[in-house]
Amino acid sequence: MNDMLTDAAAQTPIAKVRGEPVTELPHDLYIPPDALEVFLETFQGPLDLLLYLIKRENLDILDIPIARVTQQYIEYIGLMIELRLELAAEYLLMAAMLAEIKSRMLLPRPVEAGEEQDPRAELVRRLLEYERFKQAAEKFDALPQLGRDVFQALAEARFKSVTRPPPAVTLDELLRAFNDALARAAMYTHHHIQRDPLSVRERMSQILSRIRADHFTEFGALFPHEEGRRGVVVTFLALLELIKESLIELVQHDLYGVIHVRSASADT
Amino acid sequence: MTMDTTAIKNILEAALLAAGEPLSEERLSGLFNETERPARGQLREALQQLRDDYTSRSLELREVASGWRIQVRQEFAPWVARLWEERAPRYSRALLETLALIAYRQPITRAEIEEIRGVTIASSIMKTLQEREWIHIVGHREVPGRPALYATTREFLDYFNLRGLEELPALAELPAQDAAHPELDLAEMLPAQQVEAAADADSASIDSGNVD
Amino acid sequence: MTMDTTAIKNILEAALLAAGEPLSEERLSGLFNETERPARGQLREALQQLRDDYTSRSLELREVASGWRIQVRQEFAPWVARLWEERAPRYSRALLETLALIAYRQPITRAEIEEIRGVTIASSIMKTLQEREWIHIVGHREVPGRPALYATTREFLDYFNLRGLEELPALAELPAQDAAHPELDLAEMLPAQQVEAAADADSASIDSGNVD
Repeated sequence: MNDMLTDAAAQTPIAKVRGEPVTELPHDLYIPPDALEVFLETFQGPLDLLLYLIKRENLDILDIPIARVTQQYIEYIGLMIELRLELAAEYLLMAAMLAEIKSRMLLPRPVEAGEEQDPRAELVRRLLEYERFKQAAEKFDALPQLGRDVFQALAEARFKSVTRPPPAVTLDELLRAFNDALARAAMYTHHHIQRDPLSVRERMSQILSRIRADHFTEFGALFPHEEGRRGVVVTFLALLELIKESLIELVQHDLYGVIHVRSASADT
Repeated sequence: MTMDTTAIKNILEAALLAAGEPLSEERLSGLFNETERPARGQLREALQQLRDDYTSRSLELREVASGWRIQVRQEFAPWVARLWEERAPRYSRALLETLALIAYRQPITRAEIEEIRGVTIASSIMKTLQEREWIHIVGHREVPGRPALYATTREFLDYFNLRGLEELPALAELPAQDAAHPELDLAEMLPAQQVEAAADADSASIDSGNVD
Repeated sequence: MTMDTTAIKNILEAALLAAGEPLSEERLSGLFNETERPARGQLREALQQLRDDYTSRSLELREVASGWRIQVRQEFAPWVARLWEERAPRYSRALLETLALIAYRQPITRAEIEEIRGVTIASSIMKTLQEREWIHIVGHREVPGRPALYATTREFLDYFNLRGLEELPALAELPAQDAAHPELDLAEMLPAQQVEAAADADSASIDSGNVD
């Protein structure tokens, strides 16, 4: 993603004299239609954008020509605003900070008693600090990752003669696990999927276990008599859901004949 | 470019151990791209070599119904079994969540579970749950790849002392975490997350209304 | 009866492949009964032999944070990856930068991460990192609001193939800001260092155990 802007910048090299102010909009910036997303994905914030500007111009990070960098930074921000992109407040805050440093640079600084301080010092410190972690993140990505680059080896070890005590699980734990999974899923999805009553889901599983693809089950045989009206409704809903999900097929050979149910999959 | 049998053998071993489950010859063959794909005979030859390699080792290569599988030799059972004896192991959060999703949302495919959990599920988890006979495959969804549909078993109900799934507790019954386990270790519990999860319980209970 | 190193090696290989997760030397040692249990030196020698056995194979024996693990070598990833339809996830720069800050500066609060990155961190990033069990909360900073302190977990190290935090890629040196430009005030540098020192002190007192 980063390459997009960097490449665009590299294709149009502009000769610039160090320290000379830039008066025109940066014409080396390719702005795609989905500019905001690209912009926000490309730059991880104002520090990242500043680092990009400094690197692009081959500037000394320890001796930033603040007027020039400020100008360019504000041009980028101006472009984004012109494109009616809502920029995060951090970008605007940084613009204000740059302007302040610029104005402080113009003031004569007191030299006595070692109290002298470069107005850029704090900015430089932050840029250097951020750059270290930016690089560290790139190195992280290059580390061998389990499941992407290296894989845990696993061999089957099921010994008939050996009984191992399996871990115990309580119902409460199971409920909590379900709750956690749902709570997290809610973070990712903004829609709520309509869920069927649990008894219907269970009946769906039961029906699937019961029928076989190679063998037709009589439709009526799936309805348990002992469960009464409610059982019939649940079974019927389960069958409808299974048909909707293309998990079963209904077959009727003759008009008004017996309806048969079979699994839609070739094997179960 | 064709590959020599040793190179093929190494790839087959890598895949069989990474998969941790039997692989059919079709799947093994599918590991190679067209230019390097070995002929059926060469594939079998490489498998034979792998089998020979294992004669002096703890492993064996066996052909079972669903394909080829690398397994630990029976002679090693006394030592390997101590792995599971030494301490009552605990199931991982990932396993419990997978089981919970199968219980509450069955029949469900692995991809659907992964979609809800937001992460991929290790094959070992599905294997463990099937070995424990808590879940089984009840069919396949008729979409590309025909993924298996998982459901819980009668053994699952028996273990949890349930007569039916409708007896599974509903989300609303979740007691407050802090009150229930005041003594729990701070680092173990990821306190903030628990608090957040409890806070989210409200929003999650929107669909819990349909669940019970 | 004492066992020869080859016998020990075979048992270790069997257990490591059966477990499908890293095993500590303690657990490996626990596989043997008292009469046959190898000394620490012999155990390490057997592990070394196993590692040598694998040099011409697709496997490698690697020590990570939670112990020894047999894994498929990186060179075989192109073939092994074809086993699964979905590709391994790629993480965003924002997530990796956040993770890097937690790894190098732990324990650290979210506000401190935001301070260095210069942007706010999306809640989904912290969620993802916790859900992957790469980070956890190890305490709270005793400042107003008692913000959570995050640290990386053993699982994080295992995932990135590391034995400990000291194996993390070295953080670039800060250029000597004051030396090159004597006009810059040294005092300007101090706050960051103080924060770090304070963080280190916390780490020692709260929970240094789960970092190594």
